[in-house]
Amino acid sequence: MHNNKHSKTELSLFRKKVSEWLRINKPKDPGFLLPQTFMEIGSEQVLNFLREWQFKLWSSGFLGMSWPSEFGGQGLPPIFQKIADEEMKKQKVPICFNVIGLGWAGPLIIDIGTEEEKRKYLKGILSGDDIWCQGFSEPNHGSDLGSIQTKAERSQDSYIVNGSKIWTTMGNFAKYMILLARTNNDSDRRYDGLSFFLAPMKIPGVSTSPIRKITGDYGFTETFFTDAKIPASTLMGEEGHGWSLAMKLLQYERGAEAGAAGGISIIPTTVEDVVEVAKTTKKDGISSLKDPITRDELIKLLIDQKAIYLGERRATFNELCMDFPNSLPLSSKLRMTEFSRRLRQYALTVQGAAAAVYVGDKKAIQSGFWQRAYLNNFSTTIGGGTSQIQANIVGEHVLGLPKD
Amino acid sequence: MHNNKHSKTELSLFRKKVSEWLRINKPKDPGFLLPQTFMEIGSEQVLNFLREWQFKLWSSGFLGMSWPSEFGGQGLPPIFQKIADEEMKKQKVPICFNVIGLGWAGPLIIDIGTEEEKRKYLKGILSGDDIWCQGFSEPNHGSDLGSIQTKAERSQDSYIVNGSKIWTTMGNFAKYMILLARTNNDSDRRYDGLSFFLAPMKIPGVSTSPIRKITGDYGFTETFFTDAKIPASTLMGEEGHGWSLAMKLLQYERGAEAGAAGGISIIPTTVEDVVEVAKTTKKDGISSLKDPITRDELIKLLIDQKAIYLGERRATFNELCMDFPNSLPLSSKLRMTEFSRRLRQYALTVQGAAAAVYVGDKKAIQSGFWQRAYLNNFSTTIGGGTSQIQANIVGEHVLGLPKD
Amino acid sequence: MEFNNLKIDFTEEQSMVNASAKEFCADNSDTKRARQLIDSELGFDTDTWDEIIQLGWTGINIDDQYGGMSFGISAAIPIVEHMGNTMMSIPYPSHLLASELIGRLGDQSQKSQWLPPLCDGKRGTVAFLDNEDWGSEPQLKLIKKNDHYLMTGEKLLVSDALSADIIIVLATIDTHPVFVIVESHMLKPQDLHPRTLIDETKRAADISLQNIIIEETQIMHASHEIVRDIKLLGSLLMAAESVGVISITLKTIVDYLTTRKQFGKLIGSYQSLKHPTVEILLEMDSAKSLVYHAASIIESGTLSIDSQIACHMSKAKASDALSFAGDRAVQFHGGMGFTYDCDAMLFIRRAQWANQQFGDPQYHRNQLAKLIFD
Amino acid sequence: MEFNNLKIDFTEEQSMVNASAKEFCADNSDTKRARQLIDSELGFDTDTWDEIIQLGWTGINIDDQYGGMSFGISAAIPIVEHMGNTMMSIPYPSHLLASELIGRLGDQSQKSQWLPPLCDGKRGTVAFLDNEDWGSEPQLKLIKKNDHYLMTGEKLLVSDALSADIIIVLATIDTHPVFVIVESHMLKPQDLHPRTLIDETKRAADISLQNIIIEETQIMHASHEIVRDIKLLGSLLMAAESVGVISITLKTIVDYLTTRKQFGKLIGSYQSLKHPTVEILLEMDSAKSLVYHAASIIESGTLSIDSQIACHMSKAKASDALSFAGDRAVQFHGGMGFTYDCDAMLFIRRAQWANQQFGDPQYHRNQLAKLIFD
Repeated sequence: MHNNKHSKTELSLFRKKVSEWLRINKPKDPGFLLPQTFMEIGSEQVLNFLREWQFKLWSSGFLGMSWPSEFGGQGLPPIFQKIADEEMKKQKVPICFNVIGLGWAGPLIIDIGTEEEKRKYLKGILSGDDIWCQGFSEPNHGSDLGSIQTKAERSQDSYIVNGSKIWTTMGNFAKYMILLARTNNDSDRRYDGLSFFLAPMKIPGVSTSPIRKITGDYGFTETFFTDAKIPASTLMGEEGHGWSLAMKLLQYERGAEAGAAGGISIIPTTVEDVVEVAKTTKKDGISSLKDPITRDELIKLLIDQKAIYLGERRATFNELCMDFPNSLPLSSKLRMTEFSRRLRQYALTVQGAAAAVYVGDKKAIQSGFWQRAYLNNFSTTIGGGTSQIQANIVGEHVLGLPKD
Repeated sequence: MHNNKHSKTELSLFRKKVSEWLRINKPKDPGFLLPQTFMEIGSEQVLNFLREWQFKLWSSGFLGMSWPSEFGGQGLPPIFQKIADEEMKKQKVPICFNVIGLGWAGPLIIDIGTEEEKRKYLKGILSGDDIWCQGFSEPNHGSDLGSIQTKAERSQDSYIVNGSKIWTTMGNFAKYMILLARTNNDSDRRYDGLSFFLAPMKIPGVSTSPIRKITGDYGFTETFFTDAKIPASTLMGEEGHGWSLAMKLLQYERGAEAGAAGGISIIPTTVEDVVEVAKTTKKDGISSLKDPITRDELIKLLIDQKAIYLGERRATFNELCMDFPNSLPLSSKLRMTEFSRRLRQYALTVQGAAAAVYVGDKKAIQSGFWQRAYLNNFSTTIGGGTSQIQANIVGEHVLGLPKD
Repeated sequence: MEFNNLKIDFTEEQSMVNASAKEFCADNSDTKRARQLIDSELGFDTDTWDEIIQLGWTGINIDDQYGGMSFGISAAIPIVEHMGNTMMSIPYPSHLLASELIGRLGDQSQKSQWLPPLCDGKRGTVAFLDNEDWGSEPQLKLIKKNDHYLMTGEKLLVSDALSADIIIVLATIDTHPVFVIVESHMLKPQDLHPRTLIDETKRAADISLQNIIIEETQIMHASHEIVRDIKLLGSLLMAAESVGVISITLKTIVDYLTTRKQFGKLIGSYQSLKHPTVEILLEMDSAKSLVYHAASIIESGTLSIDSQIACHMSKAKASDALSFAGDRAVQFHGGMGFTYDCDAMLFIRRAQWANQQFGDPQYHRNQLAKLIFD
Repeated sequence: MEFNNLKIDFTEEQSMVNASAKEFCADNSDTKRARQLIDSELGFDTDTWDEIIQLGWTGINIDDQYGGMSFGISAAIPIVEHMGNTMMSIPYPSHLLASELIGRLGDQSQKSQWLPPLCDGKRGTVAFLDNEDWGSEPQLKLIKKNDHYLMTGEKLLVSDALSADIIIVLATIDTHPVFVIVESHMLKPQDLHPRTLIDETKRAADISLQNIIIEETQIMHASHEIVRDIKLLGSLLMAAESVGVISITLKTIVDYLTTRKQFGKLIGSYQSLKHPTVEILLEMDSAKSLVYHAASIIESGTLSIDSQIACHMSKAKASDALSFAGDRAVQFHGGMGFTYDCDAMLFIRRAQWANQQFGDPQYHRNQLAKLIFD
């Protein structure tokens, strides 16, 4: 699993191979709008399509390449998966939908799981047979994990779980949940009273109720636990270590090199995409791309987009980040999600009267992709700490401004 | 002093007369940049110029027209002064600089002053001989009058004043100050422990220190009281009634009809003025007024300016203000001062490279008027409650949002 | 550049209408009712329409000699605003525009033929678009054929086309603009293609026109000015409705901000929510002032420069303000705002619809620049 | 539209220079010192200039065959940024641009003649403007007269003209652009007209040129491309300086927000101050990333499209960010911010200077649109 030196030739041959394979095997337009993120899987039809695609990727050897070969991976250096992911991004293939498994549960199991856990879970994650979901957020508690109320009480070789979770992506489809629940009610132990479980979903006492999103689609559920009995063996790490494991998950988000199985989990939208839209629309009878105001707005967006990309690169040079250390990584979410909101909203303005239609309209530009993308974007400016909270975090932790 | 019905003919004849007079008597360009407000009088030269102009206006019968004829006025209905003021605005004549006297102290003295006070003060206010200033704000206490610390202690037929005031406009020139000072230290009486004085400035124990403004000019002072002994007879109203008298002053701000002596106290800046600038400048070799981005920005400003003017009119129809009563008047300061900031800042952008010069530069567009105007504008978005505080006021008092 | 028409009047008629409109809309609509009507074919309740007829509002702008109230279209502004304020989606603005167009442009016999039924509640609408660009020139052509014309082509995104009895189609004869009065029964049902709108409470359809025979009596010969004016009146109605929508959006936000707590405090106490909410208020106030100014000065004949400016400004400001309000409404409701059940969904979707109707803010500012600077 | 050059390098040279520039600027400048220099004629301290010579930075971008360090102008970016960050106003950017221009455009003998003295500390500057429009074409004409040329006319707002030993004047011969190397002693003192700048720490003058005799050896025949490139490099230097100024502006705001109390709380705890301050940080970060990207890719020859894009973007973003930062710095200091004694004064005035230098953000975006969309 170490990053052996592979020759440049070998890597570039591999890139060629995966690029070629993707060109041939990239799925055809299924006739319905594909999701940009795994939070947008609202129907069995979409799920089955993505499941098939993930299976094909994996069985052809382009997913989980750096995972251990005895559990469905290939034991290759992460650089291979990284190359495969880059090519997938480039060719805008569909997402690998089983995100919580591929990017969070899987790496954690590889990191600290037992042999048995690895055998039980890993292959199903890669093949897409076993769908995973996440149970962190709770109703009325926003994203403050310290106020989690769902209880898991030890009873012999089980835990009895009671409470509810919200914003469970694919909760209705999932076989397993990574669950944070309270195993200690001591009010002084807001964080270290939490424990981390690989909880089964298809058991008595667990039910889900779909949440309809602003887009009109489904994709999230609310999940209810009523005396749900889960084996004590599903506890990961020790009791009370849930918070630290949850924090550990964040590092896997950095991709294959950090242990994730790979695949792309999000179809990004770029200014270039909006420029393509502008090429097809008109303002006062002339091409939108000839309209000075549209041009100015698109250039503003291009500048900000380029600054985002460059920021990731600049962050790797300590000397170029001395004035306000940590500014770039800590502001990244705020910057990217708010940029994306602006971009997607503007993508509608560019459409003229066509902005008024929606997914399902036969003449909609790109099947209504941008309308849905704009509305869906709020999941990113709200979820995981609203932009308002993000601004506080940056102000307080980067600039040292006082708390509210 | 009642608003007798004067015939339309009479009024329009008067309008003609004043317009004619102003055309002939409007002062010629003095060779230095005139102030837009009375807060910008930083030199004797400017002061003398304005003093002369006010004297000329008054002695020709176009100032204080509705004030009692026995004290320098003419006892005419306020409509005449209103017409004169409108014409002054139209012809953009210089301001009547003695603002605190004309608009605040004078009307208050007419309202509640004794015969002797009227005789002593009113004529000097109108002629410009006696300059008045205001002593409300104090260092470190922003605009919260409740926290005024300057003390006035009764000692026989005098009060002994100690403390300091800040942002005293023309403090160095003024003969009198309307002074709010604390006559009762009881901490429960933050507001009704205050008293209102017509305090002399040219007495022992009163000194001023000029404050240099961001513009580089002077105009304000800090005023220090050290055992300054002022006659008890300068107390207006009763002891402890200072706060309510200060509030009373606000109503006079509505102009001649509310008792003010008249004259214009501020040279407003309008989008039309900036359009005139744009006519003389170029972008990429073509007239700025042909540049689509400049046009769009100017139109945005014109829309907002028109909405401001129209808002004043709409506010007079209760039925058109039912959804959010008081919204228009309570948001007026925030709206106008922030609009003006945007406008003046944009006036610089329109100038191209000429934006980089300042008052004193021989080639500066309009002698650097806009550069100074932009910087001076901060006195309005900061003074009298910052825009941030204004937004809180609107949020809490119009929308009913909770306090911070 | 003269620019000082600052007239706002609020006539007795408007005052009267305003009071009854407020009551009527509150009685007949709210967001719950608007949601119920999403699944209906026409998107509105015909009983409500019947009540509007009873109130005389279907003819509010029509001359009394044709059975109307002769109040002028300005009197309808408060009605449309209150409809927005209660999210009542009903083809009333479309209807007003159709009757206004005939009243302004029709000849004696056209007025006699069409205005009385419109007063009585036949529903009208106007079909403008040949493509998705509100700034484009009309293109649909009428071809002379013996003693009549043939109309063949397509009109896009016609508001309320499905529920309209009378559709007035913007077309051209030899590049000259004309408005053609078409009765819906002249079209085959399959020629109306309902569009799927982002604002699910609204309805619009494309109309395929296949060799429709048009008699001279159906044709109103138009000028550039009347085409401009009728679009401007459409803009003004849309702006008035938007002002109402912003107002309900604002109330919905304020309700949430004054009841929801986070980190132990009512979230409305956070300035990052409080101040943008104040900004919505200020922008709504601006839009409303502009709308009632426009309503105070629009002429029954060709619109003056002042009126054109007022209509353009109203639409530019109202659309921008609503786009901002809708966007913030979702954001400020947090997780709740991301659900279909939260009313912010209705507002943000309406904002997208309103923004482009009759041209977006940039279009109107461009027109203003031409009027004011050139 | 290809748009994926995302290179950022930080070379050893830059790293070394960065460290010493930080120390040097901190030792030799701060806002107090900047205020002291306001009243001086030249606006800077010649001792400081001498130290810059000692450090070799006057020749940092000059080929070693002429006595320079051969590091390329990119290596000077951190120096200029630190100068901004300590409000050190010194004619270093002007000097860099002048020597860079000769290095790029001069022939062998011109380089031999001018680059060594520039290395040794003679100060250079470039005179661009014929009017107040940075987007205009060069106009000043050279008229052939026997074996030399006569130059008559005017150059406006030439940075650091008063302290420069060598002024390179953008002019034309038969509409072809040329740069003319003029030694300051060729001008009469009364031909230099100092301008009164809004940024009192900067210096610029108009230059009257009255029948100045120009020899062929003083003329560098230019192309549209080199004129463009040298302006772009000027834009980049201005952007780098601005990034430094934003940074000190931000620190000044943060200092005030973490010490000043109002209504019993540190004012930095109010989101209406905290969040815009964060916005300044984010915008500065964007500008800085763009600047160091540009510094990583600019060529010693004709600038590639990527480099042009990078320079334009740097200036557009940095100027907008500084304008915002300067404006907010004054506002957030409250009454104190309105005084001349508050350092926010320095920053807001610098912002007005920086905004227009080498073209304002709108100008640069317009150029970008042409490069990218046309």
